[in-house]
Parts: sequence; C-alpha cells; structure tokens
Amino acid sequence: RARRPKPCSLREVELTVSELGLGYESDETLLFRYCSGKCMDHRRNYDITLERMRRTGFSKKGRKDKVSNGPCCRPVAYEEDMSFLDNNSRYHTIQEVSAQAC
Amino acid sequence: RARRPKPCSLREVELTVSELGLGYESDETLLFRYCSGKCMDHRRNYDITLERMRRTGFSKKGRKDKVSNGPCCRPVAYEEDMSFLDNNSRYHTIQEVSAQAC
Amino acid sequence: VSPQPEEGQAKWVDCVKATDMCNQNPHCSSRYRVMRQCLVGKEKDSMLDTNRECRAALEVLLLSPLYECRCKRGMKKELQCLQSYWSIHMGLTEGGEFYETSPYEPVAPVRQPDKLGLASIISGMHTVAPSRFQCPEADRKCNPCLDAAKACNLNGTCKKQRSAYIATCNSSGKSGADAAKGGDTCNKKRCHKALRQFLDRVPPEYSHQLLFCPCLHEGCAERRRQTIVPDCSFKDRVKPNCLELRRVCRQDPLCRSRLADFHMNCIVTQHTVSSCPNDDNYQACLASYARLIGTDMTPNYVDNSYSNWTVSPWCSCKGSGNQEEECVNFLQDFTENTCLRNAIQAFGYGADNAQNKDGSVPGPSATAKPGPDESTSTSETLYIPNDVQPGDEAQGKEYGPKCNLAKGYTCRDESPLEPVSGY
Amino acid sequence: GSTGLYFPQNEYLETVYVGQPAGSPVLQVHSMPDSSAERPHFYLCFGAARAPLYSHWFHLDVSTDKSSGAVKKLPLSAMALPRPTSRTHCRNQPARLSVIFVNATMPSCGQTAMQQLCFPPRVPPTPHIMENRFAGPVQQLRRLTKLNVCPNYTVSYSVESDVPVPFAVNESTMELVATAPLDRDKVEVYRLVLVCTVLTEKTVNRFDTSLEISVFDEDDNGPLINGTDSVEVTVEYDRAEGGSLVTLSVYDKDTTPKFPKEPSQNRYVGTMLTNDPWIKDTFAIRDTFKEDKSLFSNIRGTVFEYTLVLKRNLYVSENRTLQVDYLVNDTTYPGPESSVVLHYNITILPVPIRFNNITYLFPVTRRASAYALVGRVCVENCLKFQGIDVVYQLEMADKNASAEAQSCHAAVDIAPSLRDMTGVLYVNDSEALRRAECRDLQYLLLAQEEGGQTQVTTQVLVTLDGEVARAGQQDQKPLSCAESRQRVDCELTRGLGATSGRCQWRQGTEKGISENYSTCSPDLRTCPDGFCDAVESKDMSICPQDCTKEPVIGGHVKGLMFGIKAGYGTCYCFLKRCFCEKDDVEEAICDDMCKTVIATAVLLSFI
Repeated sequence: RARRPKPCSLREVELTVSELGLGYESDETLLFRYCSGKCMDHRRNYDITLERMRRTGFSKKGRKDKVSNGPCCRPVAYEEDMSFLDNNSRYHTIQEVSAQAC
Repeated sequence: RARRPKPCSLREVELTVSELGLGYESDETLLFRYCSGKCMDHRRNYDITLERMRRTGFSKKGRKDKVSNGPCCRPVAYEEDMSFLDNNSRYHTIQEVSAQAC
Repeated sequence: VSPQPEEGQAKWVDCVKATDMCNQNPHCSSRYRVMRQCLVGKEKDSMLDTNRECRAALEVLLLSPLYECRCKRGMKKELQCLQSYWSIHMGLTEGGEFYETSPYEPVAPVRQPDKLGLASIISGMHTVAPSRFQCPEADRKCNPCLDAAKACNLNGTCKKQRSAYIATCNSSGKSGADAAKGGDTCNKKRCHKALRQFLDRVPPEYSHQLLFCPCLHEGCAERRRQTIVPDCSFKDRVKPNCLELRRVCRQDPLCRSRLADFHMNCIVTQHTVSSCPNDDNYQACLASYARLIGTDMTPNYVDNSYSNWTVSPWCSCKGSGNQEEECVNFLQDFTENTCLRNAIQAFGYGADNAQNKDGSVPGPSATAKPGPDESTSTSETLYIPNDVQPGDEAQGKEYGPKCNLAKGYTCRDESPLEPVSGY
Repeated sequence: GSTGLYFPQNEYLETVYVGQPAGSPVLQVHSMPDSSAERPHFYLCFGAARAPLYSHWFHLDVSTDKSSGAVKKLPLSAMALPRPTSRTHCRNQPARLSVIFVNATMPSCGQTAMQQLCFPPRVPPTPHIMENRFAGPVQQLRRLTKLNVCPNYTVSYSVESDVPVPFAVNESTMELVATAPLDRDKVEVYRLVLVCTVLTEKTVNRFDTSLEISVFDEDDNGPLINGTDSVEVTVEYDRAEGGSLVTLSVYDKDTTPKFPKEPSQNRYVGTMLTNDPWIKDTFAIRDTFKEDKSLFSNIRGTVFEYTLVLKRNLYVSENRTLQVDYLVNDTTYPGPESSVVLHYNITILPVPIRFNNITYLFPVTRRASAYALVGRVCVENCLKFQGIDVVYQLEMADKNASAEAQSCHAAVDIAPSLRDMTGVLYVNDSEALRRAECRDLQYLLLAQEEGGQTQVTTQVLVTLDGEVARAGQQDQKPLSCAESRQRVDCELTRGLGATSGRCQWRQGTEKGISENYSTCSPDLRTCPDGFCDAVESKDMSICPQDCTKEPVIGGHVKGLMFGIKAGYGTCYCFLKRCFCEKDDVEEAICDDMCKTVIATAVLLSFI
C-alpha cells in the first residue's frame, strides 16, 4: 500500500536531561514532546505560488531568495517550566523545551 | 567575512496572474508578497533539543520522524481577497495568495 | 435673507448646516416642520396649492438658507445633505421636470486650454491629469484597460477596493460557503454599495482609467465593459421602461441627485458652441457619469465594440405609450450624448489630438440632439449680440437646399412665378 | 376619458432683444380643445416657488395666447383652463416657455438671415395631437418677434408631404392646422416638410424644415381574439405547484404604457368566472403584456398573455375534467365589447404508482465499501414526475428471518434521490457483505406517494460476488479516495463509497482549469459529476469534489451550490480543504512524446 504522508501531530520520546543536549548533566528522565509529519491540509494559494516560484519563477525574476516550501510542522504552544536535580545536586528549571500542541 | 543570513522579512515581486501557477489565465499584473530569510532570533530550547535529536537521537530511539529544523520564515497574516478578470472575461476572487506579515 | 452666492463666489452653504441654521431659528424650524407634513401626503401638489399653511411655510423657507443650500460631492454626510435638499426642493418642482437642478455645488468652468481637468475642480471633483495611455495606433495588441487594471492592482487602496466590489458582485467567485448561501444570483444592492465605495474611496485617476480606457480591439473593449461586473450591477432579467427606471431613481435621494448632476454636467440644453456645459468641462461630466454607477440608473457600455461604442442604462422605450418621445429623449441623453462621448474620448486619446477644429471629436457618429442650429438653420448663437454672424451665409449653414435665386423665380421646377411687382 | 384641453407642443423657445416695444408679440401657444364649444383661458403660471421678478415683463393674453417682453433666459410656464381663474399655481400639465433674452437691440433686416424670419432657433420638441380629437390650429408658424423686422418682405408657409396628410396652413393666421381628427392606430407619426417662402422686392427665397407630428393614443380599441379563445390542456405527470400549463393571448391595437405602474390607459383586468372553491384553490391565471408592432402593420399595439398555472401540487389520484372561464376586461375602453372570455378545458389524468411487474436484480462485489452505489429503482414513469413525491422503503422479504439473516440484510439500504423520483440503493454495512453466511439478499421494495394511501411492492435481489473474508481478517477502515494525489496511491486505496472497494483514478488531459480535472474517486459514474447526490451527502469524505462547501485552494471554478466544477491539474481533498494544483510529479516526468524524442536522440548519437 502506498505510504501516505503522516499528518503533522504531537509525538513523544523518553529522554534523560543529558540527552536534551542543552549541556546539563542529569540522569533524570523526562518526556520530550515534538511535532512531526506533513501539513498537507494547511497549504494555501500562497504555498502553491511560492512552490512554483521556487522551482521556476525566482531565477527568471533574478531572485535567489531562500523560502520555506509549504507550511512547517511546528509547535503552536510549549510546556512551561521543567525542573530537575543535576548530577551535582543542584536544581535547574528550563523553559519551552517540550511542545504542547502542533 | 561570512555572509550573515538575511532576517525573515516580507519581499515582493510583480507577477501576472498566470505566473502565479494556480491555473488561471490572465494577463493582469499584481504584487506577490512572500516571506524569506532566516528566523535566528526565534529559536528556543525545543529547537536545540530537536536539532540534536535529528542529528543523532532519533535513529538511536528507532524513529524516522521527519521534523522541521528550527522555526520557519512563514507568513503570520495574508492579504484577503484578490480579484481579477481572466482572459475569457470571467471574474475570479482568490484568497490568501499574498503574505501581509511574516 | 438667505446668503445669496454672488456671481463667481464659490462658497455655498451645505444643506446639513442650512438645516441646522433653520432648526435654530424658531420661525424657520416651525415652517420647516409644516412643510415636511405638506409633502408627505399623496395629494402633495394640491396641498401646496390650496393649503394656506403650506404656502405660508413655503414662503418663509424660500427666504431661508435651505433654499439656496447645496451639497459637496463625496462630503461626509452626503446622503443626509441630499435628503435635506430634496425635502424642500421636492415641493418646488412639479416633479415632472425633465431636467432637475443638481443639489451638488455647481462646477466652475475650466480655464483654457486645460480642457482635461489639469486644474482641480472647485466642487470637490479634484483630478490629476490622467496618465496618457501609451497606445501607438499601430499596436493592435495594446490594452490600456489591462494597464489600468495593473495600475490599480499595484496600488494598495485601489487593489483592496477593487477586489472588494468584484468579490461582492461576482458571487460565484466567493468561497463555497457564501456562494452556497447566496446561490448563484448576486445581491445587486450589496454590489451597488461596493461599487459606490470603490468610486468614492479610490482616486479618479485609477477609477476613471478603468472606466474610460480607450480600446483598439474587442478584448480590451470587453474588459472595459466588464469593469463594473455588469451581470450583477447592470443587467436584470427584464428591461424596464426608462421612464419607470427614472421614477424609481427619483424616489431615492442619492440616485435622484446623481442623475440631476449627470444632466447638469453632461447635457447642453441652451445652444452653445462647446459640447459640454461649463465651457467643456469634460472632467466634471466624466465624474458625474461615474457617480451614477452603483445607483438604480447604473450606466454601462452596451457591447464590446471598440470603435462605435454606446453607453446606456439598463432600460428600453418599449411600452412608453404616449410618452415615447420623452422616453427616447431621456435614453438619448446617454446613448447619443455628444458631451459625454467627447469627454470619454478626450480622456482616452488626450485632449490635444482629440478636439477637431469644429469642436467635435473624431470617432464614431457623434450626433447632437436634432436641432436646427446644426442641421437646418443658421446657428443663432444666443449670447452673441447680433442675431446672425456676418458671413454665416457663406458657410452654407442654411436650411435645406440653398435657394436664393434672384429675379423673382421660385426654386421649384414647376412654372416660374410671375415676376412680383413691388408691394 | 377625454383629456380636455392640452398643449400639442409643451415646450416653446423664442429670442427677444433689448428695446423691443411693450406689447410686441413674442410667441403664441396653442391648446387643442375637445369640442368647438370649448374656450381655453391662457395664464402665465408659476410652480410652488414665488413668481420670479421678471414675470412682470411678460403678459399672456388670456384669449389670444400671445405673450410679450423679456430679460435673459427666463423659464416661464403657461396653462390653459376651460374656465377663468385667479390662482396662478400651475396645473393641468402646463407648457414651458423658454424665452432667451439677448442683451442687445434687435438686428436690423439686413443683419437678419432670411430663414430667421421663417423658423425659430431650435426645433421645438415634436408636437403631439391626441387621436379622435377635434381638429384645429396646432402651431403658429410665423416668428412673431420678427414680424416687423423686414416690413416689405412677404413670408408665407405651405406644407408638403409624400403622402396625403390631414394638415394645412391657414393662410391668414399662418397657423399649422389639423384638418381632421386623427387615428393613431393607423398613423402614429406624420413627417411633413414645412416650406417657407420669403418674397422680397427682387427675389423669391424658399426654406424648408422637416416637422414630425406624433399622434397620441387613446383607448379606442377593445380586446381582440386572433384565432381561438379556448384551449384544451391535459395534466398528467407534471402536477407541480407553479407549473405553467397553457397560454392564451388577447390583442389590443392600443398601446399599454408600462409607466406609470397604474396605467390610465388600456388597463386590463381579468376575473376567473368560477366559484368552485376547488378550482379557485387549484388554478390561477398569470397575466403579462408586451408591446408589439409586427401584428399591427408596424403600429405599436399590445399583446396580453394569460397563462393557466397550478397553485398547488395535485395528488396522483386526482382524476377530473373541468373548464375554467376567464373574463378579460379593458376597463378604460368606453366602447361596446370591452371584454372577452377565455376558456381553458382541463383534463386531469390520474397517475398510477406501480412497478410494471419487474423484479430488480443487483450484483454487488463483497469488497464494496460502505456507501458504494448498488443501483436505482423507479416506479413507472417516475423520471417524468414533477410535483409527485414518491417514498421508497426496503424491507426483508422473509418477515420471520433469523437475527443472523437480518444482520446480513443490513448490508443494503435505500435513500430518495435528490435529483428525481428514483430510489438509490447503497451499501449500508460493508462488513456484512464479507461474511460467509451472508449470501444472496432478498428484499421487498415498497413505494407509495407521500401522503397517499396506496402502497405497491416488488422484489429486489442482491447477489454477492467475490471471495469471503478469511476468519480473523481485519477489515481495513476505508479512507476518502479524494485524499490521493496520484494514480498509484489512489488505486491502492480502499475508498469510502468504492463499488469495487478500490478507488478509481481519473486522468485529466486538458492544460488549464478544466471540468475534466485529474482526481481520485470512489465511483467515476457519480463522482465527480457536479452534483452532491443523496448518498454522497451522507458523508463529506465520500465525494468532497462534489460536496465541499469550504474554500478551495488553487485554480478552480466552484460548482453551482457546492463542490468543484472545474479544477487545475489534480484536485485532492482533506477533511477541511480541497486543493487543485499541477502535481509536480506530473510535470517532472516526461510524457510519452518526450520519451520517444530522447530515445531517438540517444540512438542517433550511437549511430
């Protein structure tokens, strides 16, 4: 069966704080939520035109602008604070790490 | 000096309706406004983590999700109706073609 | 005594102020109330004739500022001003006038050679010289109406307003949900309102280009005809009688005023050399024609012919009964109006090469309303002291076959007249 | 009704000069009477405004209708009344006198062109004469203000015309005179040539101008029937409210003004001559009129059309014959025979609701998805029905079937078509189709007129083809075919409403926005066909191409009520929105022509 692109939605994965890659060293585990998938049904006339300009139009008009192709699957809201005790027994609170809605 | 990426902003170019690539045949010319450039100043902890997961993390977790790398330069508002007369003397009104703000 | 505008002085009291002034004066305001009562009833005419109170009220109001007040085109409270004007002037005219006095401030004659309105027109119809259409005669593909659409699309206000009226008038163009509600028939009233807003808010140099762009081929002429989305704003299932359309128009203060203004600025009643009133003020005529768009009397090009075009409201003279001549005359004020035709052509082709020596403009058959001065009798130029221009005979502007035989012979072929002895 | 005194010419124009002596005549107005006994009394009159200052410069001789003296352009009005009056308020349709004042002395004889002595500066509007009226003077031809300018010239007038006309010139008064009452229904406009001859000491000069005189109409003709005043009509399948059944016409030589709304002339009133309440509740006559010249030898006349219409739907059982008589009366025609009666002979036939002994057999594949079309059923002549509502029902043939059998029979259901009076059978429970125990399904189809009593039935047999689902095989949830953008994906998708279970791809061929756009559909017979039918409207995912109300992105033309009438490239839809765009895959891949070109080029390069 042809793989139909998954629509943009909230996914989650378990990570330790160290695996966040923010530089904190802590073995505490947390749930990292992120947005992934295609935003097919949010495209607009703008996106069709932009896509066509990207493929043909811009060069003809002497432009080399970098433009995003179509709507991005991005968070529209983030979970507020996330606190943890690092491996040196010090508390930290970080903001806007995990997505809340896409 | 490495060329600093242009910030995400509104650009415009004159196009005929036919050049919009929507399928309408009309010689009327209009102003197509689009968003282009980098959104460096909108990155969050989420983006840092996501970028790291994209590069390494996901494969380790057995995931092949496609995710967008960082905030996209996208319109936050669109110009309402855009009407024109096509080459068969029929009027059309199309919505959300040109960006109004990025 | 009402502030009479002396000759040339442009200061008119607008009717909203005049009404306020009258209302502040107990003497005037009471009469004004009585007058409005007199005009409400069906037997309006007899009331003004027989009812003493009505006549007295009228006498007072004729001396009040209300009698000489006028309205500014595009002023803020335009409709209220017009309503005040007609509330008194409706009583003065029999209602059967063919041409009614325009409630708008008179237009000043245009100083030579500025026929095309390089000067701003005092009464609010300001114009900037329309950009000349670069349309070399040879270039058949040239489409000034398309250029006008481009100019509009590249101007924020014009583009917004144009999209607004097109979207309103072209209901099938609207998004599914709205079209489903409105079905496919458009809402003519809303379309007219959107058109009026377009013409009020967009500077004439954009709107007039869309309306009066000159065409050299049918594609261009069809685009020009489509400018006002005629399927919704102009056409209707049935064509009414023009006098019926005029009656309906005169029941609405806005339409009535703009029709009177069109007649005032585009019809030459007395005999004058120029083809437009106010010394050929073409711009005033174009503006008052354009302001009819969006009323019941909306005019439009009747087809997509580019050389022999005609403009007309959506009506015919079928079913006129004994008033056929009046109906035909009313319709010809649109379809065979020399001033309007000259003004539209001058706008398109530029005033300099548009005006021929004798004042008429090249192009399709421009026939003035039949009058002896052109066709059959010497032009008796009214304002020239001498009834006859010396040398008129020479120009042969005479009645029918010139016949000025000497020696007592009649022109007819039959037997010559016996020479007439002296009286 | 007689209009009494009226001005044949309601606009006059003349020029006056400084120094013209008081009492010198300016112009003469004429009012045409109804009878020789009628004496018009002429007065200058003024609208509701106060009399203008210059009005004292003028005097209108009450009996000789000449006025004199003036300043600048002075609009004045004159009225003609059958009796003397002191009130100066204008009434009885006054005439407009436009007197132009030239701020100089009267030009001498030498300075005056001869035709100025003959004709006024501007042709006044066409004079008009009411038909059937008393003949008499219509217009003063002389220019009164020029009478004494050239005393030793003699000015005379005559009338010329290609055909005999009832007009002449009164030699003494120089007035144009109508010599006989006129008949508009024969001649509407007279085209004369007025010839003016100026005799001087040495020369004879002739000038002419054309003059049109229009004849006003009066209601002097009654209604005429051209052909038949009665007609037969049969009402059978078309019994819908508002339907036009048949039209009869009445003719009148007179004109009928559309303006004003309540015409004072030729006002026709119609009355249905029946007091049978049933007829009054069921039938009405709609009347319209239009002006016509072709039927009245190119003279304007009127054609009145009377159309018999139904005021309500008729039951199928209605069966009767009746006659409707309609009186048409020309209320403003004073003469005899001012009315005619029209006769509509109506036969209403009953319409049987029956299945003409037919048993329906519909094969269905077991892989069909929910909402797949099974077939259409139709009582006899149902496609001709207008205004007849038929209700269909599907029941199990075997009333005491087992629960299991009943659940099998839930596989198919019926819905009334939105377009005509057929019934549409569709798959209601696709899971039942796949069960082994569900084999051929036998139904009883019932049909009856909505609100009617009699019910008819017939048999419907649905045969299930294709293999049965294996035990434990989970049925994949069918998706919306419209979501697929490409053929491959489309034809692999189990789609809602797909008769074969799989979606079908339609490849568009035209370039721009076209009705034949590429799309993926559950059943190309009904989707997209520009009509959101009874089954499609049950679920938006079945055929959004026909049913979407949401804005469509990309080049398209909307359907009449919903859906996409035409689209650009490929149209595909998600729950919320539809898109029509050139699919980049289509553009990128070379089509066959391009492949052959490349292959040939490669071959040549080898050679």
